[in-house]
Amino acid sequence: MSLEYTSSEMMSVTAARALENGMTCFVGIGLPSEAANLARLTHAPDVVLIYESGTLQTKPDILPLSIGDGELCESALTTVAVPEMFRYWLQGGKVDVGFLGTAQIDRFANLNTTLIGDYKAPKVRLPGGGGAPEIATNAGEVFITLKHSKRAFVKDVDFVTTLGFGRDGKGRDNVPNIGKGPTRVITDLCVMKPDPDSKELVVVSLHPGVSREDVIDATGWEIRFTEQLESTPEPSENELTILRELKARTERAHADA
Amino acid sequence: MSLEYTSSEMMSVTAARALENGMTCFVGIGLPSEAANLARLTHAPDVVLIYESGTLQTKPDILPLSIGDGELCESALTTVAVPEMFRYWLQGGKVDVGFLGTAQIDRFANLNTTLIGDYKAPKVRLPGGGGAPEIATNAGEVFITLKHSKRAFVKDVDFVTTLGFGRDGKGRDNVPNIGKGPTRVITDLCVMKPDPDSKELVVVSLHPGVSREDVIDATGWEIRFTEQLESTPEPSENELTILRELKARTERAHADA
Amino acid sequence: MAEFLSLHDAVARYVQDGATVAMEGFTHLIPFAAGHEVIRQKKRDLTLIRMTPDIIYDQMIGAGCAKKVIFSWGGNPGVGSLHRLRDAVEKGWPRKIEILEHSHAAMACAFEAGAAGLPLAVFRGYIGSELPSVNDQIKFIECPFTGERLAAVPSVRPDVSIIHAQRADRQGNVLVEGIVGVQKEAVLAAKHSIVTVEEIVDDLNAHPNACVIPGWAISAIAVAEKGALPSYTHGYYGRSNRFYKEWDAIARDRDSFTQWLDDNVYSAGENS
Amino acid sequence: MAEFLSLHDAVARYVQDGATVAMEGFTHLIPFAAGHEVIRQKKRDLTLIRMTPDIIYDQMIGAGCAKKVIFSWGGNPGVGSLHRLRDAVEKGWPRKIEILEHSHAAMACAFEAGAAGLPLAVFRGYIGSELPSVNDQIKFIECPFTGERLAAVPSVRPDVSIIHAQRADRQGNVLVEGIVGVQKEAVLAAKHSIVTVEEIVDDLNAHPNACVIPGWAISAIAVAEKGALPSYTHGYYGRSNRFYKEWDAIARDRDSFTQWLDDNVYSAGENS
Repeated sequence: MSLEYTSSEMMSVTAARALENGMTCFVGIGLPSEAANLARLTHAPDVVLIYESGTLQTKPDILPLSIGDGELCESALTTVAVPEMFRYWLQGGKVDVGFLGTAQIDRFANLNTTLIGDYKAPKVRLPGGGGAPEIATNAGEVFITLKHSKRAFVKDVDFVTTLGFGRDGKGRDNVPNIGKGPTRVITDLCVMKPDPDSKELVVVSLHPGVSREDVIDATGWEIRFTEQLESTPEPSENELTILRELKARTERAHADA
Repeated sequence: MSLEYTSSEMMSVTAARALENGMTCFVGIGLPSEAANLARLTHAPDVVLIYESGTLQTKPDILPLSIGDGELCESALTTVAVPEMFRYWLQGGKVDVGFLGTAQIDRFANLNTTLIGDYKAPKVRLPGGGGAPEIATNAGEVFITLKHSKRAFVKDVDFVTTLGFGRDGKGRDNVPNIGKGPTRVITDLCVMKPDPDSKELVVVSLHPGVSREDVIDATGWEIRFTEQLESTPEPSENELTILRELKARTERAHADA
Repeated sequence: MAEFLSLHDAVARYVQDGATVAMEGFTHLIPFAAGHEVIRQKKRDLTLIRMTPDIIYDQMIGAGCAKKVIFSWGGNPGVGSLHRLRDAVEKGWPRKIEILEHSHAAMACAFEAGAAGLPLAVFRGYIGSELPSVNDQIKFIECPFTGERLAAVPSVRPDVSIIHAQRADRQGNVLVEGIVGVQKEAVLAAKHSIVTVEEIVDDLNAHPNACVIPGWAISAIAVAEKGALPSYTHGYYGRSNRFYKEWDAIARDRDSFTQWLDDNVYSAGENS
Repeated sequence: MAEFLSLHDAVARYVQDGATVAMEGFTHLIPFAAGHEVIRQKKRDLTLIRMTPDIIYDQMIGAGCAKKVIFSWGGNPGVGSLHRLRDAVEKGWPRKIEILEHSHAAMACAFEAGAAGLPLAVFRGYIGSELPSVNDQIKFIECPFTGERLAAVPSVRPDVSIIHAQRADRQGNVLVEGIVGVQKEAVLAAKHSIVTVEEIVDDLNAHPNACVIPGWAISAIAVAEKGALPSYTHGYYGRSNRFYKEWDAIARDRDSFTQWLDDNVYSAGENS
C-alpha cells in the first residue's frame, strides 16, 4: 500500500534517515532542524542535537522558529555561551555531522547564502554566512538539504560563502584538520553524493515518482546519475504521522506566541 | 597611647591601607590575601577581591589556606572558569591592582619565585610563577608585600619570574598595553616605592621603631631613602582587633578541617 | 560601578553620534527597548555590530541611525529577509550603508578576544570561503608550532555595548540566564556598557557558576520591563514569533515601515 | 558515550605507560582517588600536566610514575614546598624528572586552546619574564592588525585527562560545580577522559547554564566517593587543610613518604 505524502515530506523523511542514532549533529535552522528532530523522534532517539545558540543536546517538543527559541534552551542538557559553542564544541571536533540548508549550491557542493549578483552591487542580498562556513569545515561531515530548483542548483555559485569542495573540486585537498565535507545532498526530488574522485555531485537515488528529467530540469548543470541509481524508500506511516504531528504542534505554538 | 603590635601586624595593616575602597584587586595567597581582607573588613568595604581560582568579588569570613578554598567560592558573587579569569578579568583590563608576595625581589622590583641558584641545577627549587607573571603586567599597578631580609631583598634576582621594571629598570618602557608595575613594596620594616626615573626601589616610609640601619642590614643592595622620609602611621586599635579576630577565626577553622 | 539611570539618560550619555555600538542578544534577550530609545534620540552615523542584526537593527537602519553594519547573519530568523537592511544596502534608503560581514565563528571569537583584551582572535575558519575576498579585516597567520594556517580577525571593542538581562541587584550586579550568547563578552569588550533589566531585586539568587556580570564592570543599568520584546526573556516572557512574522509585511514597504516607526517608537514613551 | 567502569578498569584501560596525562582540579575537586589508582597500577614514564601539581602529583612523582611534569605553580598551597617534586628535580629520587614550566595564564590559555581544537594559544603574557629562556615552548607572534607582540604556547592535548566531579546522571552527563578550574577544558582537550564522581543520580538538577559535560564527550565514568580528599567537593565535604599541613612532614623524608604510600595507597583498596 502506498501512502499519500508531499515531496516536502519525502525530503524531510529522507533527510532524517541520513542521521544515525548516537551521532552528534550541529543543526541549521529550517529544513535541517525539521529533519534532525524527526530523526530524534523516530529511529534515532539518542541523536545529539546542537544549535549554534549554545544549546547542547536539546530535545525541543516543537520546532524552533529561530535558532535561539526558548524551547531549545529549556529542553537542553545545558546551554553554553556562543563563543564556547563555536570554539569547544564545533572547532574542538565534537560534531559528527553539520546539517545545513542553503540558498544556492553548485556542482561541487559549495554553498552561497551571501548574495545573488555582484558583491558590490547585489541583485539580491541574502542573510550571509552565519555558522555555515565553519560548520562545513569543522564538522566530521556535512549533510545538505534544500528544495530542488534551477535557481538553487547552479553550475557555479555567485559567491562561495561556505566550502563544499571548492570551485575546482579540490578545495579540501591537503588541508589539515578539515572534515570530509558534504557527503550527501537531500532534496525533494533525489539524493546526491559527491563523486569520489571529481567531487562533483551525482544523483544516487531518485524519490518515488520522480524521473531523471525532473531532476535534469531542476538542475543548473548537466547533472549525472550514478550507474546503480536507486529508488529512495518511501516514508513509513510512522514517520509521516510523527512529522505531521511535529509540524502541527509547531504551527499551533507559533500562532499562539 | 601606643598600642602593642608585632612587626607582622604592622606590615599587614600597612599593606591593607594601600588598598582604596572600590579598587578591584587580584589577590595573591598568603600575606596579600591577609592584607586585602583586612582592608575589606576595615576602611575599604567595597574593595573587590578576585582570586585566580575564578572567584569574583569574594568576601571570605576566614582567610583561605589555598587559593581555591571553598570559602572563596561560597562567598563570591560568582565563580568563573580559570581560563576566563585570566583572559577576561585579568588580561581584559578589569583589575586595578595585583597584590603579590614573593620569595626574592631585587632593586628594580623584579620577582623571583622560581628557584635559587642555576636553573639547570637549582640550590632551592621554589614553586614557580603561578599567576604572577601576567598579574604583574596586566593589572593597572602592583603592590608587593613580604618580610624584609637580606635573603629576600637581593641586588639582582637569580631569575626574573615576574617583571618589576626589568634588570635595567627599563623593562616596561615602550611596551604597549602594560600596567604601571610595582608602585609600592610593603615590608615589616618599611614602605618602598620605585624612583620615578631610575625605577630603583627607595624607602619612603619607616615603620615606628625601625631605624635606617635596620633596613640597610636587611637589604641586599645599597638601599636609598627618600629625602622626605616619613614615619608609617601606627595601626589603630580597630585594625588590630579586626586583624587578630580574622587570624584567630582562620586558625580555628583550619585546625578543625 | 554601575549607575542606575533611566533608559533615556543612559542612551543620551553613552551612545554618541558616530560611535561603534554592539547591541547583543542571540535571539534571546535582544535589547529592543534600548534600540527604540536610540531611534527616538535620533542617533546618527553609528557603526552597528551584531552577529545577527535581526529586527532590532532592521529598525535602527530603517530609521537612519547606521552608517555601517558589522554582522554575520542578517535575516529575520525563520521568516526571511531583513527588508530595511536590504533596502539600505541595495538602494541606499534612507541612506547608503557600508557592510562588513563575517561568519558567526569569527564574530564569536572576536567578541571573546575583545573581552580578553586582545587585539585579534585566532581560529580555524574561513577555509575555502570567499568572505576574505570581500572583507579586508580577515587575515591568516601561521602557527609557529605546527605551521598550520589559521584565520585571524580583529577583536570587537565597541565604544558602547548594550544588552538586556533578567535582573540586577541593588549593587548593580546583573544576572543573565538561558541563552547567554555573547552578551557578557560584549559588555566586557566595550569601553562603556548599558544593561537594561526586567527588574531590580535584593538578591540575584544565582547558583555558584551563574553568568553574573559584576556592577563594577558595567557603566549604567536601566530598568526596561519587557525590554526584549518581541524577543524574549527566559523566565519572564516568551518570544513573539507572531510579531517576527508580521514584521516581514511591515518592513517590506517604506511607507508602512515609517508609519510603524511613528506609531510605535517616535510617539511612544520610553517603555515602548 | 561514557562507559561506567570501576576506577581500576578505567585507569587500566586509558592510562598507558608513557602517556601524557592531565589530572585537573584547581585546589577543588582534585582527583586523588584516581591518582592513587595510577600509583597502585604502577604506571610509569607519564608526562604529567597540571597547573598546580599539589599533593596529588607530589605523591605520583614520589611513587615513580612521572618522567616529566608540565606545571605553573608547584607548591603545597599555604604550607610550603612539594618535597617529593623537589627531591626528584634536585636529587633525582626516585628518578630524574624533566620539568617544563609555564605561568598560570599560559596554561589556562593552553587548556582553552586544546579544548578549542587549536594548535596554539595566543595571549598577552611573559613580558619581561625569564621563563621563555628556559622553556622553548614559549614563542612570540606579531599581531597582523596592530603589530603588537603576543605570547604563544602550544595547546594542551593530553592522551588522557582525569577529573573529579560532583555527580553523573545515568546517561553519563556530569555536573561540575563551584570552583570549576580548567576541568571542562581538560576533558575536551584530551583524546580520552575519565571522570570520577561522588555519586550517580537520576537527575543532575542543574540550572540552565551549569557546567555540565555531556556523556558523549567523556570516555569513562567511575564512582569514587570522597574521591577528592584531602581536596574537597563543593556541596559534599570540605578540604582537609589539616592533611595538607601534615603532608609537609610526611613528604619531607623519603622513608616516611614510602611508609605512608605503603599504608595508604598500596595496601589500600580502590576506595582509599
